[in-house]
Amino acid sequence: MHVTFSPEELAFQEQVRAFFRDEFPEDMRQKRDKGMELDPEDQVRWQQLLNKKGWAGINWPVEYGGTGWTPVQKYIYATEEANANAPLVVPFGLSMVGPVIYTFGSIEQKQRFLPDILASNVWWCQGYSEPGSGSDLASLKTRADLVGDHFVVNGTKTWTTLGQHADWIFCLVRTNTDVARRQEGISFILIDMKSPGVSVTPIILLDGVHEVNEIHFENVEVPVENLVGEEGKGWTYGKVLLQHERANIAGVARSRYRLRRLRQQVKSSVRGAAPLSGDKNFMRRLAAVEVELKALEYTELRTLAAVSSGKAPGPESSILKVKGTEIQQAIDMLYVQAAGYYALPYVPDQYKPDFADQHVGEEAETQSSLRYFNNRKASIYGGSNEIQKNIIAKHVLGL
Amino acid sequence: MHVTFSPEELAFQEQVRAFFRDEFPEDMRQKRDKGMELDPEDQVRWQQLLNKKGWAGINWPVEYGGTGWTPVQKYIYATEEANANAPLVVPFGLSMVGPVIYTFGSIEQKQRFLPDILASNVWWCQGYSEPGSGSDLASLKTRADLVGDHFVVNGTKTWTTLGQHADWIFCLVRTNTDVARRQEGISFILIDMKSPGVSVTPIILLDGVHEVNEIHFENVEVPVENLVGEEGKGWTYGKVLLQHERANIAGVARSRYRLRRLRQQVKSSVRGAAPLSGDKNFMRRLAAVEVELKALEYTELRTLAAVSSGKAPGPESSILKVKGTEIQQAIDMLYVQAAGYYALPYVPDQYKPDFADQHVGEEAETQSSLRYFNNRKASIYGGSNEIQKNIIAKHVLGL
Amino acid sequence: MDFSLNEVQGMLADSIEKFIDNEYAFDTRQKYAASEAGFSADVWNTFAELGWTTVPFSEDDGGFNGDQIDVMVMMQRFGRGLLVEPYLANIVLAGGILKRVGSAAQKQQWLQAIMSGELQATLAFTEPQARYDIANIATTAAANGADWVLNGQKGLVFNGGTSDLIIVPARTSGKQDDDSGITLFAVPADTAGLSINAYHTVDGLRAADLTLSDVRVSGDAVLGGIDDGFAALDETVDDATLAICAEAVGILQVLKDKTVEFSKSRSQFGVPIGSFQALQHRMVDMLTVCEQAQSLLLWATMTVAEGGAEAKRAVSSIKYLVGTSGQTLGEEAVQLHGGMGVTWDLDVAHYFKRLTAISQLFGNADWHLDKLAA
Amino acid sequence: MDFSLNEVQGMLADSIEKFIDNEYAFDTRQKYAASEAGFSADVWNTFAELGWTTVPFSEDDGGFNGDQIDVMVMMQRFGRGLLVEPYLANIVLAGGILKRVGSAAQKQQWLQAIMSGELQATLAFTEPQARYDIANIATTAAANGADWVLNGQKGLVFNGGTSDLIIVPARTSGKQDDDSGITLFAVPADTAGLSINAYHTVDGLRAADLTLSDVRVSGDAVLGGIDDGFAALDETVDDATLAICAEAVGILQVLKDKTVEFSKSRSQFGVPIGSFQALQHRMVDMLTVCEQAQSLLLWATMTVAEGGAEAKRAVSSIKYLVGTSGQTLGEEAVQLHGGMGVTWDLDVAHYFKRLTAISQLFGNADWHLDKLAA
Repeated sequence: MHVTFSPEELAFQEQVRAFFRDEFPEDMRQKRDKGMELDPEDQVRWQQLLNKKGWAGINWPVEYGGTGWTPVQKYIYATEEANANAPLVVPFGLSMVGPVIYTFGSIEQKQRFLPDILASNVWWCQGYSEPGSGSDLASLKTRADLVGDHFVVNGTKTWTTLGQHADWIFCLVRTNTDVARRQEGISFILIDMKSPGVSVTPIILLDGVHEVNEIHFENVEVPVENLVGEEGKGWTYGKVLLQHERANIAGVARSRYRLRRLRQQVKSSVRGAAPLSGDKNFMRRLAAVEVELKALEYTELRTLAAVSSGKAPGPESSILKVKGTEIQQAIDMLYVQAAGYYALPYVPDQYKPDFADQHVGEEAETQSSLRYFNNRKASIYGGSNEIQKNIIAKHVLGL
Repeated sequence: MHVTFSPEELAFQEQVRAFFRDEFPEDMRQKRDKGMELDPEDQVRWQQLLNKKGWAGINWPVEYGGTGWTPVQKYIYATEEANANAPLVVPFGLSMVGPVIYTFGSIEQKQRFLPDILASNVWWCQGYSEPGSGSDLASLKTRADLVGDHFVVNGTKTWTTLGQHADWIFCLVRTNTDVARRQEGISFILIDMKSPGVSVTPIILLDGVHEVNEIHFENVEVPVENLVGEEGKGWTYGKVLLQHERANIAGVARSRYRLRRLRQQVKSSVRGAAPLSGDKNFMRRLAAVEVELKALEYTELRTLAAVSSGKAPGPESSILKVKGTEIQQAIDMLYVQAAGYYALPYVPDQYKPDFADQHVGEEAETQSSLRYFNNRKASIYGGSNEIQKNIIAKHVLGL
Repeated sequence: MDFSLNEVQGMLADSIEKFIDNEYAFDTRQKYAASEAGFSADVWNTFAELGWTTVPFSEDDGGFNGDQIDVMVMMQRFGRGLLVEPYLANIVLAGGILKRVGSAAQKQQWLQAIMSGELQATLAFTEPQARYDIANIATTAAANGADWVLNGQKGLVFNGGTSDLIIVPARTSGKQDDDSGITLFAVPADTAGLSINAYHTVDGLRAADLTLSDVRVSGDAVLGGIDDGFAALDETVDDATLAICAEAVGILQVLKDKTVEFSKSRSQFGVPIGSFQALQHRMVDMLTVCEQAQSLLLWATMTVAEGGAEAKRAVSSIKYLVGTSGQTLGEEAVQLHGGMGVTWDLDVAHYFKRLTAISQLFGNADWHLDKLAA
Repeated sequence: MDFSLNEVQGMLADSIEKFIDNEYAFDTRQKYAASEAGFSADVWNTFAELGWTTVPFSEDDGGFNGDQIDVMVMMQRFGRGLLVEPYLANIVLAGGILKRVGSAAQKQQWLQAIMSGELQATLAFTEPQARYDIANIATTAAANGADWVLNGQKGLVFNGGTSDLIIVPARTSGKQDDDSGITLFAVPADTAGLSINAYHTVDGLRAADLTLSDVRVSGDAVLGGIDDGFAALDETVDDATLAICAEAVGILQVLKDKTVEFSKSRSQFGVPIGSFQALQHRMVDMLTVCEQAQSLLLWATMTVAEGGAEAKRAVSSIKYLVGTSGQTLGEEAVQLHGGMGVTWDLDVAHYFKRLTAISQLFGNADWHLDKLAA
């Protein structure tokens, strides 16, 4: 039992650090440091750089182009990625549909889709939730009726993140309504967003940002070969995907980066008689979150160590999701508290290059409340924290 | 809308203050100030003094010997009682069986029992819970079978506080098992503890104190005139009683007294480089509880004001019970934290007159953890806080 | 001791509730918030016509002779309606200074115009470096003949972009955070050297940062005594703190009610989500917070109105509660609304944002708990 | 980076678990706790025979060459069994001082006897006025020829009533709370002038207050350098803090497991209480606390064992977590057991009491959070 890195791990860490130092594009770094959103083109360019290095499929099996890294290597990578303030790759292809395809897809599907996912040639989005279904996924109503050699899809998906940029969508759809349990008769299919009958309606979130969408399907024809795995087994595949999603959603390395940056920020804060780092109350709150995060860091490592490489994490990943999002939201609130009055100004464009008016506050300040508002979703999306607790109660505690 | 007392209220306050100053016996005052339990004889003597003054039946209607006080008068009384560190009167007669008898009992029962309750001539105890029934009171199994002119009672009651001193017990018993709902067929009866077949087994609580008991009934004969109200209506009467109990259980005035004493104590604490009152963290915790308590004080006053005199409080009293016990337990923990290491010594006899060994720590210190342990019951007894939340959800929120 | 509204308060409460029910639907609120000024001039005129703008001013000043309790009655209902009109800036803040230290002439010139709705006014109560300390004032005012010349910066001036008159506390002596040495100036918004950078705030309201570069005002602009402005500033900010706490309590009650209603209508797994015990217990906690906040608000407001020794503690107590369990209630309301709770289209998100803004104003929960711990 | 037990640790863990399962039922524990000494001399002899008393001592000293990780493995299991035997007093505290600064002769005389189980020893790590500051030492030691004369008071000396040897830190120079100027003395319990007031503690263990009145010891009693005892004292108390945190984590896991099991077997309203969603979610929170505490314990112990720069932060982090969410878990375990949870007869209450005691030892959560906030 030891906490330090081995020489091999230290060498790997050096390699990862060098990569981020040398290969992460300077223009993106500047945008990120100002807290600006990256354009979709930036996201694609960055993933292509990662793919060139062979580091796009971090959790993928080697045979499909994955890295084959150990849990500790993945931990090191995530840490350095966060420390470089590099963006998370868009997860819908790499972390969601990819694992479903390489686990349950046909050889043809693997050949057709996996390389494009790794190379970010195709932008994927997710069609799970529906208006009215919420956390009760199995109540989904979108239908895919088999007509000859294609499905005809009708229905609406919602909360589809970044769907406005997507080329393809993976969906859970109902292919059979004559079933004993609602979880049966659901299939996992892949739909080209350019298909006639697909339309996208934006949903504006409480911070004023267009991030999620409703996707409408009106008699959309989908070739039968876009069905992944067996008809009616979509629920099972979807659960595997959600466990992957949950394990990634904790965001430990990001939270650590954000806490460290906050510690820096409050040392030089100009608000108040002394820097906020002299405010014992604030620093105690910060330290308390640091303790929880350190514990979660090791909980995640223990979970990863217990999971053999490539295998999907089990229901324990729900603990990571719940605690990870609680910590993220606690950090959001710390930033708001650090900002004080300057959490209030709403000037979303002021860090865009063409902004001509006067700036208000520091960027970490005026973005703090928007981030806090936006990230309330973290405990709702990806299976709400209440659903996660139900899962843990049932599958871990046996209640 | 005003917060100050009227001249009449101020005069009443002066009268109450004078009473506690002049009439609360000095020997009891000394015991209380050392944190010692009063003997049953002390309790009886004190209630008899109250009764002599006409102040035993604070919540009773005037016609049965009650005070007829306004909510504000009751508030003033409770405040002065707590400030004098006088004991709460034992509630089982005055606050529990008394209201049931004067509300639902026959004229004969009122004449027979009420004066003795006011005068503390009879020590009452409560037979509600049973082993296995817990918060699910309606599952009670103690039977009372009508045989001629008496019931034959068989079964076991538990968590009977101070039952070891009791002359009489009031019980919920099952008089009819052939019912559609479990809440039916339950009756409210009064049992003389000296009846053949009644036996008492002590239950020791986690702090080592004998406070509660199991009461066993083996073919106990109870005259039919000891049935209160209608046969089979006991559940309804019992609920009324529980609402009385809950409204009293918040203990706002006691908590305020304890917080004020703690503020005094930490000013002169000898532990640490400076008095604990200079420890901002501790004082912040204390202040946070004070805020909650001040809010509860006014929540209680608002509740009392909304309830006409003598009427039983409604389901809102559950809020008082939940929050009141949470605050009590938070105060318990503050005392433990103030005591530090001296919360640990367990020398329960050291403030008894005949204790000959060396003392350890200050009394507020060494009693702090015992009180904390003992008072964990506050959120369990009297209908657990979980049950209270169920009641509020159903009857206040309509869920 | 009595917690009931008197007859006049009851009528005031009714008329505001009726106004909101009939004329201030959420969509209307959003339209006003998005307008150029950020509020409705028509609504403000209605406020003036109904006399709501005169409530906390004495009869001698032409007011309604109300106190903090009357303002509480109003603000709690403004919170329920999520009103965007500048009652805080005009009536509580600018009006609060003028009624305390304005001369007869100054009241005649400005307070009358505020009450009639002709003049928009506000108070520059903080500076960028001050955090929550209202005495931390680096803006200077130097005597120059009969005039004063002001230099410095002010932050987060509510409705600063639409105000005709801005009351500016400036340092005329003492160290940067001394209570003494602060003087209050009434500065017309069009005074040369005063630049106003107006912006939206996250709660749908408006504010501005000010830069004062050799802003010259006459001696008539001085409100109250030279070096002696702190007491009026402090009392006015305490009143404003109580007022936004009342607004917050109104918001809490709406959020609780909407969440309970939503939980009855929203089905998941074939049953209303309100039937899930874990959510029921959390909604009970929300109710408890509402009851506790309502109670503490009454106590705090009455205590300040009656000028008791505990007035300062009272203000800090309610602000602390709003900023802690109140903020948590807001988070719970959003959480229990699920995905809907984080969308722009649902009113819940906007109540939550206003609540969050209030939590940061006039000292956050930590700031006030520190005062209570002293 | 590796969190698995090595082979030797695995065997150690197994043998302790087997011992508890076979020989340390709760009733047995209660019997030992109620006995004259407050623990079982037989069990202690078994500890010595199995070599458990030698774990954290070097091979040169005749020990097992273990480190803090090995002690963690043991203490976590002692926590699960709620053992009352004086491992903390003898091995971690007294042994911790002796192994760090004892001379060869002193180790030969005392450490050997501790390891063999012949000698009971402890450390007087605090004084009545000190609260949690181990450097706050008012007990004085004055040189008198070749001897030293000690005067003062010590509080809460674990197992002080049954110890043959008590290590007493005393001030030989400096101010009352200086780190420097502290000297460590090995004082036999039967030394003239030393009076020992032994008492029970609320967690079923034993402690004592000491009064030293002209207690005279020879120069051979000095452990380490004159004025130079703080470092050994501080490191030893850090080790002890980690050790009781490991014990606490064992307790947390037992409380969580027992609560989950109880909720499956206890019926109310015709169904197991574990089927109520509100309770389910609270038990999930308990599980989460256990996982977080286990993780942080591993990190903290490994960090101290490897002597990293973060060692002090590590100790404070785990002690803080145990004292906050750990204590809350204990309260929840009692609450969910209902009336049974507050009775003397059920083991849950006794686990909870020990957890509560641990929360107060070596600095409570506030104390340690302050260190982390610095």
